[in-house]
Amino acid sequence: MSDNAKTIEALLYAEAREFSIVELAKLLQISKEAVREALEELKKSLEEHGIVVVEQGEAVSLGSHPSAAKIIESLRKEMLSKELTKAAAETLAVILYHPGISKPEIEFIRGVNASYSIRLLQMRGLIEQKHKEGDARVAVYTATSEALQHFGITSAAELPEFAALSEQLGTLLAHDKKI
Amino acid sequence: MSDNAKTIEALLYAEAREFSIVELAKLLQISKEAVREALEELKKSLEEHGIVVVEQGEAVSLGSHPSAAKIIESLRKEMLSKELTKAAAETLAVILYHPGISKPEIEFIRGVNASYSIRLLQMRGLIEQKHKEGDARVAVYTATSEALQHFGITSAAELPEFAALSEQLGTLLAHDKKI
Amino acid sequence: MTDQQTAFLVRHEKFEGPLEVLLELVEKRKLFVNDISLASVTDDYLSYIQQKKVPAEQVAGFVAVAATLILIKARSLLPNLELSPEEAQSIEELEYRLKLYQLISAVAPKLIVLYGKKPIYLPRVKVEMVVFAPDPTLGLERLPELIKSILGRVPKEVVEPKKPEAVVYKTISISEVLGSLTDRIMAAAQTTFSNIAVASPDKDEKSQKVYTIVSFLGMLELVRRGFIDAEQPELFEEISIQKLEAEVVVPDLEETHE
Repeated sequence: MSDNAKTIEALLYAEAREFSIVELAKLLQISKEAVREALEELKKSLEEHGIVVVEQGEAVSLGSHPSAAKIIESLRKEMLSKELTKAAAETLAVILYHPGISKPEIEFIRGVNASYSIRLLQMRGLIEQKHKEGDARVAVYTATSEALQHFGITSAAELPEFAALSEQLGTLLAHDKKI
Repeated sequence: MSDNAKTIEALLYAEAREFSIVELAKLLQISKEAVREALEELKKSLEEHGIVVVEQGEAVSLGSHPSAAKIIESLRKEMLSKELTKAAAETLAVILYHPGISKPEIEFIRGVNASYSIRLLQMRGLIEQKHKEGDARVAVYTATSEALQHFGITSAAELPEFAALSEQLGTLLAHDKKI
Repeated sequence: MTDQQTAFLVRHEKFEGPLEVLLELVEKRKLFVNDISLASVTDDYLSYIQQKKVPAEQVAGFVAVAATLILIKARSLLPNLELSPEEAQSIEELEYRLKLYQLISAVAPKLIVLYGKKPIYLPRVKVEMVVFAPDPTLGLERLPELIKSILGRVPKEVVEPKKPEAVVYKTISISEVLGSLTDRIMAAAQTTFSNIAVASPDKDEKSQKVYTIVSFLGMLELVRRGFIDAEQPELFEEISIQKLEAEVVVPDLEETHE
């Protein structure tokens, strides 16, 4: 493994939190491109391991392999919440399959006020609010790495029917803007 | 990597503590001999990595590779010297105005996950974790006496507008419990 | 988060939303989402609104969807009905909103099943080596502002929940509108549409639009049942209405599909 990949792995392990690509680039004094390359290398070399690289948007973290979930759960007193209501699941789905969506857009799709679902998902650490690129006044939502972890996946692309569904959502929402 | 080695790696990673060979054997329901074999395998496959297997007598844990020690140390120093993020400052304020508050309560009030802020404030010695009176399983947080001293006060009651603001926070939480 | 907190937040969303109800009606009939299927479930939808008490905060959403459905139904009853660009747009919009919602509501159950089954665990939080390191820029005087900004962000409903018994339910009574429409037709053997269209009790333009559309649908329903004859000499001109029979039965939407 390259020194960069090794250092990133050690850093992610020791700090036990997620890092952004930009943060890693600054710390290692390398380009973002070099960070991405190192991450690809790390992912490959961890393929057969009990540790996985979780990538969500620009955030990277390490987690335990889903196959060990049962045995880890047996040791933890603090249980992960295992229930998603229909309303929460639908709101989370919209945000997972169309990252960077705003509250009015979520409400447009679901036809109901989304304040409560959004707050609930935020409190559970499953989504976070960000400023829209190009227009900081608009709040938009993206899913967190924690959300992916709950589903036992290492990137959004592993969600059910991700490619087809995110494309369909994108097309239909773009249509909305034309009107 | 074998399933046993994978599970042990995941377990050591997620729990972030030492395990004895006996404990691992019990958890995986395999012989001590099989645990030792799996550990040898794990060590080998981590040879080129940023994470290492640390063995002390009968105790095993994971650690970060010494080559990354410098960057981790500088990161921690920087973390300690930087201004608090808005999230961390708000979390500290909530704990100051409502001593003995739990993590879910902080998350309910702020509407976002508080894990990272709490950890940061703990590492900076501004808050400490205690057990809730009457229910030792619940972890609650209070500001440290050093933090109060830093603000030039001897008790939370001396905080500006303490009575009014702590009452408003209390109402918010009490209302939550009524439902 | 405690169970109570979750329960509280979720309770507000328990009531089915307007699109949810509409999609259920379309899917119950195993139809694709298009204007034909929407026209065919219009009566069911209106009847749903009549039977279920729609929470006050959702009335606007249900009325907007109902108004569009009525428009779709009216167009299907009167093929040469000219729609304004806004009306055509609202029909198109409802169709693709429903298609969007259909995609999401199909994937959501899969996420519910996947959630928490085999999670990836983050390592336990380690708090090793505590070093006292306050933030010199965070002074005592800033603390009240921080608390106030947090309190200001809490959604109002979370601070002042409506007690269940105090919730004011407002229902849109389509049959009331139709009943009043029929009464007026009875009173004037010959009249015009603008004379009989029911005035909205709320004086705003939006709600009057809904009432006019509902009145119009009611009139179409009466034409379809052979109680009246309507005539519009030119596009956008006044529609004249002629009573055909002495007895007019108030059309009851609930009756038409049950």
